[in-house]
Amino acid sequence: MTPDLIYGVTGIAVFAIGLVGAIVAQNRLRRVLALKLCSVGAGFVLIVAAWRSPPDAPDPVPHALVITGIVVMVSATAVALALIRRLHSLEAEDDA
Amino acid sequence: MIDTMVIFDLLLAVAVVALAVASMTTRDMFAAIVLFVVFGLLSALAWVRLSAPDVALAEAAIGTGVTGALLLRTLHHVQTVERKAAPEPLPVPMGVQIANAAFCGLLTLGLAAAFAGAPRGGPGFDLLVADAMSISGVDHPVTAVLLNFRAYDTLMEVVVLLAAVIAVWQIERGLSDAPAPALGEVWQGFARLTLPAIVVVGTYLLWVGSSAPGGAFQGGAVLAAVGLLLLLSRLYVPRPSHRGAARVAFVLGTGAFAAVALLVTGGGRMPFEYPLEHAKTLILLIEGLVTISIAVTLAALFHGREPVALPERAAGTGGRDDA
Amino acid sequence: MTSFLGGILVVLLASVLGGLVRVFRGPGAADRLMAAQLFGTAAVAMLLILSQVMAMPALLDVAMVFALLAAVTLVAFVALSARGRPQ
Amino acid sequence: MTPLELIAGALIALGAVFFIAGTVGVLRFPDIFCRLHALTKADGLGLGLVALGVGLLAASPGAVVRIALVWFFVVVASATCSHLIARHALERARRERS
Repeated sequence: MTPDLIYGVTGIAVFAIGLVGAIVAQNRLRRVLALKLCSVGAGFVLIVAAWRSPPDAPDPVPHALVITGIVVMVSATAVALALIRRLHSLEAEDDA
Repeated sequence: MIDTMVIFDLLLAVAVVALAVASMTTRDMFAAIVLFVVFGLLSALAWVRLSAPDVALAEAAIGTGVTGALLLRTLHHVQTVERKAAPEPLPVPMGVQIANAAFCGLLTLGLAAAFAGAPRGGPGFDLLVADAMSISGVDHPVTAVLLNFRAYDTLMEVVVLLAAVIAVWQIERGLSDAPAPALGEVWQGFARLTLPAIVVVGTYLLWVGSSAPGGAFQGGAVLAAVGLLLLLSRLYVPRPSHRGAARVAFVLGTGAFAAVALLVTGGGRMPFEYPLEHAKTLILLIEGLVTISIAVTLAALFHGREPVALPERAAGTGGRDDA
Repeated sequence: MTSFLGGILVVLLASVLGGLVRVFRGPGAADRLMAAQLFGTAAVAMLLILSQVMAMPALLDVAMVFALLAAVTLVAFVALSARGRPQ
Repeated sequence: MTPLELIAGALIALGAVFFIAGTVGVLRFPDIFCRLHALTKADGLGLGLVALGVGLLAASPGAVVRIALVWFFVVVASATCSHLIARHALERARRERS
């Protein structure tokens, strides 16, 4: 039982949960949350790929990729959330 | 004797999965966001266990801190702007449900098969990076990859942030008309003490990035946290006249990065091929400016709307009344 | 020593995970927040111990950021839910 | 195991005990203000003891300084955050009563 196996399985599970959530959820906010879970799951798998058995010298390239992914994800999340807020305001105006 | 660290890893893994499930299934959206923040902290801990402290820093600061604040702000907006008749969710046909389940199952199985089939712990890029470290200009491999070996990726990443803030400014326009939250005197003392301290920590992370985990993104996110606190407590209120400075700050990082990348081609080099004797200076210059851009951009993404004085709303912007 | 500290880590993690039951049960937003705060502090403690177990002093910086971010998110939670629901 | 390690281990274990006590308090105490009381004990004392223990084991003076800074910040922040949470709960309770 090495950390890479444990967390690799974790990553795949988190990705699957996020995927199901993104499809099943009716609430828009929860859908964004689900996509974020997917990205964390993918991050787990990439970081596991970078893990080396004496754990002091991991592969830095996947680490850099995941950092890039995190920043891209926060940009996408911000745009999605702005759309949600705008859509909600427009719907509220339509109701009135 | 069983290694206690293996037990810790297993418990952490189970907790991460359980929290992911919980944040998807909890009815209360506020609880779901709290659970998501805890989930983010736990994943960062797991990434620390996989000896990826840089990624743990980025996930804790950007993926959890800033994202959590963004989600909360949206939840707050959705809850305060009330709709008269919330539409009933449409029932999903059985066929669609089965198709969805099959799609999710197949995709997950594919990922699992790829994971099981891929060689783990094998040599990747680590040997190449270790060989090239001496010409990178910095001592920390992840920073070397981000700012030198794969600098074009990082440039595109900064461009994505820029695109996001442009989009968000277009989607929402107008001044914030929410009143300042009453946080009390204790909070004000705390803000006076900690806001400068957080600035110091952010700058430290940027500076330490050349030799240890840290760097532009982590430092920028910590500085953005200062912006978030200022915006939340209305100690700073964006005005239409501040837009010029904000735009300069948004573009600063991308512009400097691209300019350096192109200007080094002067001596017959490729773009992004920094001259060895100036590599560290150039990387620190880029990182410093990119940090400013990231901090301002993330704070602007949180604020969400371009501060334009809309005629019908311009009157109701009394903000600074908690000072 | 590593094995002992590992045991402490397991105990700490198990304990705060138990505390998370408060997030589900609520009843108010304040109760949920409190569990999250306990969790943030415990995560800082776990990082401090991990920095010793894994011999990575850089984890102290991670602990610092955790501490800062836990405080910032908490203030955001309070500020955004304080004036949240109209009466 | 050196005597120093023994002392550090004991301190860390004691810190963990305070965290357990804090969790039990957060779960079992009847209302929010009692729970906050339990929480702050875990925050201040638990983390303080763990930080002291890890500080004894730390190799470099720089690490000790950073551990002290982390602890100091958490104490200040958790006090403020607890105050904010209590304030929030009190306002909510008042609003509901009126």
